[in-house]
Amino acid sequence: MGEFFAMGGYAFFVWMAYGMAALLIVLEIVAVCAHRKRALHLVRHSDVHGSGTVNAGAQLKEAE
Amino acid sequence: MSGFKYAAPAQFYPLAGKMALWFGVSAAVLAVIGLVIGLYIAPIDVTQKDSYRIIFIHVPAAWMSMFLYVVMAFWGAIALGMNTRLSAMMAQSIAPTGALMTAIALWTGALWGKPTWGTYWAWDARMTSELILLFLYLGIIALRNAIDDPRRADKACSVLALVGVVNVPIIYMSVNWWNTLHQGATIKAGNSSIDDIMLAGLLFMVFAFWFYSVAVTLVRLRTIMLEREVGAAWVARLPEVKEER
Amino acid sequence: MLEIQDLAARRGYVMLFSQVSFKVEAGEALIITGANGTGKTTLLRMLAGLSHPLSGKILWQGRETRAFDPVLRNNIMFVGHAPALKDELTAEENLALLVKLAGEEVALGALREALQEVALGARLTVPARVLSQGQRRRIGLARLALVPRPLWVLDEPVTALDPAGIALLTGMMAAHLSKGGAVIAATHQALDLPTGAMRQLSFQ
Amino acid sequence: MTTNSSPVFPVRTAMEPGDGVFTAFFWALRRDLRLALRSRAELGVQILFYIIVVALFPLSMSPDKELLMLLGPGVLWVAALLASLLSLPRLFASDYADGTLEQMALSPLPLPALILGKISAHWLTTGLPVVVLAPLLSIQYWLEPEVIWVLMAGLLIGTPVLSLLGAIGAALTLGLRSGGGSLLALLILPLYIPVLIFGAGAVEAVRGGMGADANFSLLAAGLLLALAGAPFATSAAVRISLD
Repeated sequence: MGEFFAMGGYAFFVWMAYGMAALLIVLEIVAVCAHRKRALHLVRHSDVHGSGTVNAGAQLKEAE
Repeated sequence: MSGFKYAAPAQFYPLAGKMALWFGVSAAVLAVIGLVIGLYIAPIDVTQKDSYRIIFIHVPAAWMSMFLYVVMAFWGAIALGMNTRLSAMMAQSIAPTGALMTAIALWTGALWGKPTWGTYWAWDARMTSELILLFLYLGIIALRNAIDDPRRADKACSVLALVGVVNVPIIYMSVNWWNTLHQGATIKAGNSSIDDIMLAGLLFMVFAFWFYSVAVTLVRLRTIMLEREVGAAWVARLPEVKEER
Repeated sequence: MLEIQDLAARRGYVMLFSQVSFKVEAGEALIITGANGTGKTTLLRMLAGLSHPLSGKILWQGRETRAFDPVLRNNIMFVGHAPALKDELTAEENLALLVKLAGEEVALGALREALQEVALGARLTVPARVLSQGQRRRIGLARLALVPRPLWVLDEPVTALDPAGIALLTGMMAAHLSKGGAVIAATHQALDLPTGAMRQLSFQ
Repeated sequence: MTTNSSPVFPVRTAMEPGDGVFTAFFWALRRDLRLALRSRAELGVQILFYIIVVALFPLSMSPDKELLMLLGPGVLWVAALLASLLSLPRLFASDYADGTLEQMALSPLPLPALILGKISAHWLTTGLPVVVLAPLLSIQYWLEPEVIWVLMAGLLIGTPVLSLLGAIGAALTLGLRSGGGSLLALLILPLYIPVLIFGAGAVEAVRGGMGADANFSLLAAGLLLALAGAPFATSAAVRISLD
């Protein structure tokens, strides 16, 4: 197994490349999950909670 | 809501969840196969010995970085043309993954360059263009963060992506011109004849990266939908929102 | 002349207004009131074609229009909060530019006359920078007089106008209505227009 | 419907796309030039900036003839890029603030033509001075006479492209509070790179005996592409910013 990791003497370059790529991908996955958790938290606790309909905002009424 | 049935975020949200799962799992499987081939089975390259194995990460990442930019510009164009919110959100969720792929391509390219050309940064035409592509991605992400109103941010980023996608080939061509003018044609890095095993490894890795990008983009898309439709009724009815974790 | 069907608007994540529908015909003035921040300005900017509504339709003579639709740009005069003047230029130069921008050809004499009417006669050659807010609004009034457009969309037109200015504005509006034009204005000031022609809508 | 559109108001049929282009272009060009001349001090500052940046490089390196001859074209081009970049916010900012941009967007005259007029005025007040000053500043860099002409020609074709592309960025970043110019620089500098490569490369090509016609034709092609596309992209961006 040893010589597999040695990569013919280029271990540093090969594993630094693969290692950083793996690290960046893992970081992105972690970031996306954290983002999702924040969003869910926002939705659950926001006061704009959908009471059946999107809060309608102001209406324009005819006033004399 | 104009557009086809799935244009409405409410219907697309659950579908995107399933697709993300499928693409994620298949990406993992493809990556494992690709890595086994690339790192273990593929023979040593006659000139570069083992350092060439970095291409199994570098090439897919480089292709994805360009492909994702074009896809982002495509969804941006649809968002501008048909004024549909979903395609704008799709364009927004692609940008970070595209930037990540560019960063991976640059990092692995530098580590591949050191044993091959003796230096991490040799102003190689492709690498320089990749660096400029990273600036384009970061520009779009910076513009996105600078604008508070989501709808204006969507449209502005779509316009910038379209202007960018027109310029990407021009930049690549001009950097190539500049590179050959100064260094002459650099030795074609990488072996000339790619035999079948290497090609297989490469293809597996390309699909792995592609499916990974789709999965991550869809997950980020669902999150953006939640943020954008905070008050919407369909959000309130979602299972993950209801149960109080 | 202009018909609004079920208009809705959102700013960021907050819903400003929804289900807004009304119609404006020739000879009618529609006064829109409501607290600050209820979306009056947003509504007027949508009518003028400056911004896209979240949903709903805006019809000109029965034909649906999009934002920046040429039909709206040719038939509506929009006066926003800012009086659209360049500080470095004089009242006369500013007015000439604005009138030409609206696609109208007006001789210098007529320009000066219009400025006389809004009591800016003496201020022709002085940079707009030194004019007071009220005087700058009066240049806007002169523009209203010189550019014939069927529909006026005015956002808080009375701000910074002194009583004489307000009288001038209401006089011009009355004349405009009698000529078969229409006005949509957002204002809190009671305007004494011929009651028959005036309707009021307010945001609640 | 009682009176359709009343007789008193001339029925303005919506203009066909073609007409009004020249009136719009010259309206904006004359107006912006008059505004620029009214605030001459500001113009002076732009040009001084270009001169100062060009003078910095010899100070940061050495007055050695060979070195400066080699670097000269590149320095002059980068300085031209920065000068164009710094003057871009001025293109729309004041009109956006005082409401004139709103009236331009609402005018029956075509917005892209109005914007092209503004961009041309911007080029005349920032791009052209750079071209005119190039020979004067080339002396600081010992540039040989025949190369100065190539540099000026490159700048003459290239600087309008900088204004055209820059206008898109200026319109996109209208009214944004974030670091003013830095966001604009991040958005636009990558797009400037081809112009920089072919412009500065023209001098290299001439020095290498290859002649610069290829560079000039590519720069001219870039100019045509920018002329065809940038006004429309900019007016879309302006409309988005006004929304």
